[in-house]
Amino acid sequence: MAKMMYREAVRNTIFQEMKRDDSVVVLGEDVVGGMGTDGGPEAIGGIWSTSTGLFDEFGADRVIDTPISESAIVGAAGGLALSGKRPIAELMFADFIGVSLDQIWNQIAKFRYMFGGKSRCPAIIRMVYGAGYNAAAQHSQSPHGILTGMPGLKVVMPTTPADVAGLLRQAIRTDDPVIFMEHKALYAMKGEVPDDPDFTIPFGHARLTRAGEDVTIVATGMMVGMAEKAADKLAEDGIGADVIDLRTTSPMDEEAILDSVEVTGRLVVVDEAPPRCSLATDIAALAAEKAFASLKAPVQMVTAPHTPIPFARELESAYLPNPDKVEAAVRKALAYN
Amino acid sequence: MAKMMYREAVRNTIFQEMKRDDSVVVLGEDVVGGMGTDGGPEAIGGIWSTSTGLFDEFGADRVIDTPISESAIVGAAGGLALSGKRPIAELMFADFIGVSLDQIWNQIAKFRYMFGGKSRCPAIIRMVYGAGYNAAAQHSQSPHGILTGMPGLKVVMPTTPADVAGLLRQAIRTDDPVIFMEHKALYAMKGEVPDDPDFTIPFGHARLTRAGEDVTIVATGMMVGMAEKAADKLAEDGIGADVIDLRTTSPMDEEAILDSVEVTGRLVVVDEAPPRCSLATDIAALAAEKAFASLKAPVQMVTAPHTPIPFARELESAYLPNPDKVEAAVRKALAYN
Amino acid sequence: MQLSREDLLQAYRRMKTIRDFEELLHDEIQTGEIAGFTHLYCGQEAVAVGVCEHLTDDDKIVSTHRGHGHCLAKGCDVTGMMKEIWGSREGLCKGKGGSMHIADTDKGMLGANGIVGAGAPIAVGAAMAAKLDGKDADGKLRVAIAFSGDGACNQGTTFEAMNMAVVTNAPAIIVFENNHYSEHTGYKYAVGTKQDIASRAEAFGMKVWRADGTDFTAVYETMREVLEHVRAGNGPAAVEFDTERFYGHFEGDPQRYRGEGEMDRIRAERDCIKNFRKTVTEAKLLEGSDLDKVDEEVAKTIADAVAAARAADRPTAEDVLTDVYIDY
Amino acid sequence: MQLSREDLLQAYRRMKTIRDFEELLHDEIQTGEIAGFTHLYCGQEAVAVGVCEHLTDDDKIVSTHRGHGHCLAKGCDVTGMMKEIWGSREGLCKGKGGSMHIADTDKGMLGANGIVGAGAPIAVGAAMAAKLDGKDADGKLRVAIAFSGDGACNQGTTFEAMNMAVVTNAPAIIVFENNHYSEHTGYKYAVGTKQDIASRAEAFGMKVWRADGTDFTAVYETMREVLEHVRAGNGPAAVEFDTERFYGHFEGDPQRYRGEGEMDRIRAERDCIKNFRKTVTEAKLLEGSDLDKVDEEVAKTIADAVAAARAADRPTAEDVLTDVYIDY
Ligand SMILES: Cc1ncc(C[n+]2csc(CCOP(=O)(O)OP(=O)(O)O)c2C)c(N)n1
Ligand SMILES: Cc1ncc(C[n+]2csc(CCOP(=O)(O)OP(=O)(O)O)c2C)c(N)n1
Ligand SMILES: [Mg+2]
Ligand SMILES: [Mg+2]
Repeated sequence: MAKMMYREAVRNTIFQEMKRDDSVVVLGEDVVGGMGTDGGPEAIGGIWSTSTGLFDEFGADRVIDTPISESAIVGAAGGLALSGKRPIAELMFADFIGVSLDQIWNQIAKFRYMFGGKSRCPAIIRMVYGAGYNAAAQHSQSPHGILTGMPGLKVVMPTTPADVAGLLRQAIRTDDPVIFMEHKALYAMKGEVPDDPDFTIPFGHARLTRAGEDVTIVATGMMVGMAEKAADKLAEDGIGADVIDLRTTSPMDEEAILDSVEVTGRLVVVDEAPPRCSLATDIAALAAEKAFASLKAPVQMVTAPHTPIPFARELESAYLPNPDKVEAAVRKALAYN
Repeated sequence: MAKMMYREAVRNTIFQEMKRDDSVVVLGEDVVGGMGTDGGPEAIGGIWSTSTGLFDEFGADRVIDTPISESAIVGAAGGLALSGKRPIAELMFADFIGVSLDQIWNQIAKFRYMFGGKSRCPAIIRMVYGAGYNAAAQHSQSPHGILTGMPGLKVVMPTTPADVAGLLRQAIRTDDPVIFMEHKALYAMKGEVPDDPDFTIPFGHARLTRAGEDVTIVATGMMVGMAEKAADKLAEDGIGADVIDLRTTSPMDEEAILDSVEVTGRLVVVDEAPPRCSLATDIAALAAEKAFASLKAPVQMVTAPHTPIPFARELESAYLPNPDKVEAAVRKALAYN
Repeated sequence: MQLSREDLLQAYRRMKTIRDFEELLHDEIQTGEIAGFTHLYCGQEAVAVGVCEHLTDDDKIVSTHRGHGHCLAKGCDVTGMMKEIWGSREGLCKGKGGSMHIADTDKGMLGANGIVGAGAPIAVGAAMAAKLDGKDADGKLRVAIAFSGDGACNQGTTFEAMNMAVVTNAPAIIVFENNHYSEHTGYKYAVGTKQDIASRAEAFGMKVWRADGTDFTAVYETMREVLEHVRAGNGPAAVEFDTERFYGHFEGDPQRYRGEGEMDRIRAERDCIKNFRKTVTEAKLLEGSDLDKVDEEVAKTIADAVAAARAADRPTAEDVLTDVYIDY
Repeated sequence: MQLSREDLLQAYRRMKTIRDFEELLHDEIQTGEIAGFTHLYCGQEAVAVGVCEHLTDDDKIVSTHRGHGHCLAKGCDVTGMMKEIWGSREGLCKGKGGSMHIADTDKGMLGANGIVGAGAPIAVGAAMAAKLDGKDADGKLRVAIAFSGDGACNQGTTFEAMNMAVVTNAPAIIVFENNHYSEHTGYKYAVGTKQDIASRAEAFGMKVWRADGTDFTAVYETMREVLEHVRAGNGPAAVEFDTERFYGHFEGDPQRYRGEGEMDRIRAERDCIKNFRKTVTEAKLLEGSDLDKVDEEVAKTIADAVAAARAADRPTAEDVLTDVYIDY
């Protein structure tokens, strides 16, 4: 075990996998930094420091610094993957799926199906998402719901450094296209990461981070921390909560949710995205369809409001779910008879 | 009242509103057709014949034929709208939100909020969606769920020629950005359209197309017909269904759904899109949250599977919801105790 | 012309196969037997064949919505394609893709594409892969080629791809097939530059060529130069071929955008297959009878393919659910 | 130089206001008082001011992530902007937008923009609107201008917009501010063309100009020509200004990409405000004391604005929910 930050787990896992497998290639804006400048390459190694030192080790053909052209970045990842490589493309902000969605949605997600199973597209699109930095409406979004809805993609949302390592390695070794979502507010989070160079976490297996029998709280990414804080608070009052960190939303561990709800009968979903047609509604609908007999109270959804993300500190924090809102939702679910 | 096709209702409403209001402008690929050819303008008037004759009447500054550049089309609509015009941009296929999503999602939807309420963006993005033509994975999609989830947009999905006229006129006279989704399989549908040149249908008011007390079926677009057929069949067995055509999904008429479920206690949602994080889950979640006390059975969702849209006739028809599947879902809901 | 008799026959066979394949579809579409959207390549055969005759399975191409010609030229199986267009589960894509999504990655054919302009970035990625794989024993790189129409060349993705190819010095080639129309719009309207499509590519830093796309020899010889340049590692290139689309954008297109007599003129003067026949027979490189023999063979191939497509297994509802993921 | 004394003082006041505004932010960002991402315009003032001095409120501009200079030059209220950056509900955008989304449509300022390259299509739309509105009594069109960086010029949207502007003959202008860097990457790497950014625009069919963006007079006079061309209805244009970014891409940027002595050199030789002072005083168009007086006024304006921003009302949780729609 080694202690490291979430962002270091990203960088180190990529580094190790690039060492292990020549076909792994990284591309994106400023993933090298300094290209075409007097200062020279490696000025930065990604503005999130998630590719530091890769260029020095692996060179320009495997660590490809690109112009600001997200469609071409994702498209190139598709072409690399169809040609036998394992590209890891970086979108500096998940909000930039706006300028590259076609290549994600209509191209890499669908190649295998459209081609009748005759192709392999092991492309990873890493993207940095989430609020918490007052980066406002175009640099703070959490579009995991949109991507989860797209057949052909796998969607991964690690919460801890260990999960970053295990899930990213799994993603790199997977033959299907993977959306790998890194929450910017978690980058500095520290945690133990297993040393095993083959440490992987299979997709579709949720992590139970708190156990209790009164209520089920389902969350991803930064919302897991909110849920845990609420659960800890509730525990002081003798209220027990299962907190389920989904880890991957496609495939999603339906069983973990349904099994827990069967015991608790009450479900609270926490989602950083706006409320409509979202992961929150997806999970609530799952319960309404498949856990109906167990449900003892209306499903509670704690989400962002149906608004863009505001800039000011007061506004952003009012916008986001937080432990108090989660706690209130749990209490509401428990109060129902 | 005049009898006309759904596509004619689109074209005629635009024509009338352009006559009435100089600020209404149309833009898109081949909306004129024949530009730069020996044959000359008006070779086609839109490949869906939804802009026939507009160029002859209103000229090149108001009927703007564009290159194949969807980002620039939607972006230009944004710029026109911020400058006091009422642009109606056409995406020939809704699938092309892939190449223009940023301008829809991060620009026109958010201007007013980001600018603190100081701007007006009355842009309409018309798009042709839906399956039924064996047009396969990239020309058949129904991305209404994705767009409904985006704060700042209003999303309209007319089902009949009359609704086209009333809702499109409402959209043109609305000061917010509107996504206007036209189902390609409905274009040839005929129906009566009111002659009133000010006929509008307010957003957020669903239409009850069948009434019954045993089950609530919610649908949009082409799915309304499927729901109606199923309802008619069920009626023969004495089973009464409310069929709710939502008309607009943002804003959505929650009351109509909740009031009906309060009576029926059983809900079936029919959605042409894949199942995850979709409009279907949105409505199911609404019921799980706000109609829990009335629900007597698990919510049933009849949707496309979590796959891209296949080409072959047999595959596409297996892919799509149909009256039989709706009927089976209703019977399943009724069988539950 | 440095082509051997064999090469010429092969080129002719490929062009004629495309022509007959498409003419057949043209007829069948009228009967309603074929589902979906089908865009015919007739008239442009010399481009696909003149380009792809230089390639091996290790070179990649990315095609367009008008992709049959590219697929056939790159070696996709005729019967497999016909079955695909018929929507059979024996089709090259199991009936899931159809006309606009035919692919065969084993042949280096990375897919037709229903999204105009989507191909160029994918080709640049494939070219990056080729660059990473390095040169072969002869000091040559594998290449990746994107076909693009005169309409697709206005899509932002195509521009981004050109710049990125130059920046990364990838062995990518964009082949612009200027058939003068994107759907119903003339390229003179939609391509705003005062010059031509190639000149825009040149401004991006690509080396460019231009040639008559209805003249097989011109296409073939131009591509020889283009490929020499790119395979040697000199970076990406673009080439613009002036060509003709013999049918409407889609079947049923009234083609009101055509000039008077245009169809007759292009059929008479700009038919790449007629022109090929004329050139090679006049130059006594091949006899008319050699070509007639190919015609017969091709006619049989196509007839057999259609018969096989008609008889082939239909897909079932269960087939909808497979091939979404490799690993579920 | 045909500018009156008044005009020169006005231009200097605007440039100096931007400079002081940004220097102040530079300091305040260190203290952590300002939330979010802030990109400083220092060094590029002559471009924003040299362009916008020609415009009225009926002309539109669309800006970038580095938008403060454009906003101030277009006449946005200094205090309103400061309050916005402070996240106050009295801010120009009620604290909802912040640095990257400042707008004031009444002033023809259609928004800073966090998405690199998003502005050009919006400007083309605004230019279409201007074309539709037609010429004024003097036979001039209103125009719409998109500012773009040397990085943003590689985004597909910018290319699409240029072509569309040419095709529709819209009175649109793209102002390329080449400050040599997109974040940490040199433009010589990311802009692949063998020539410059303007040459690419030219290939799209735009009329282009180039000038030194650190020389106010050069910017101003070039823009006079550009605008004469465009306002007369001759179609869109582009202009590339060579300029300098005095600070890092973001605050805290170690700027390891800079050459040795680069910062000192550009501060010494390429400071548009210093250069302006020197030119106008040497030419005896203004006295040093005139400019000193402006400096004082500006210092006070900025100090007052900050004080007002600090004292201004904070937004509340309810404010989150308003302004999503005009009509709910
Ligand atoms: C992104 C996108 N926009 C629009 C279309 C609709 N469309 C299909 S083909 C076509 C014209 C393409 O013209 P060109 O590139 O010249 O190719 P050609 O049809 O002449 O082979 C258009 C507009 C599409 N498929 N994808
Ligand atoms: C679509 C998109 N891609 C990437 C970014 C991240 N980003 C913000 S500014 C910037 C560099 C822009 O460079 P340039 O256009 O030269 O403007 P400058 O910063 O020099 O003013 C990048 C890559 C973004 N905001 N939007
Ligand atoms: Mg064409
Ligand atoms: Mg720059």
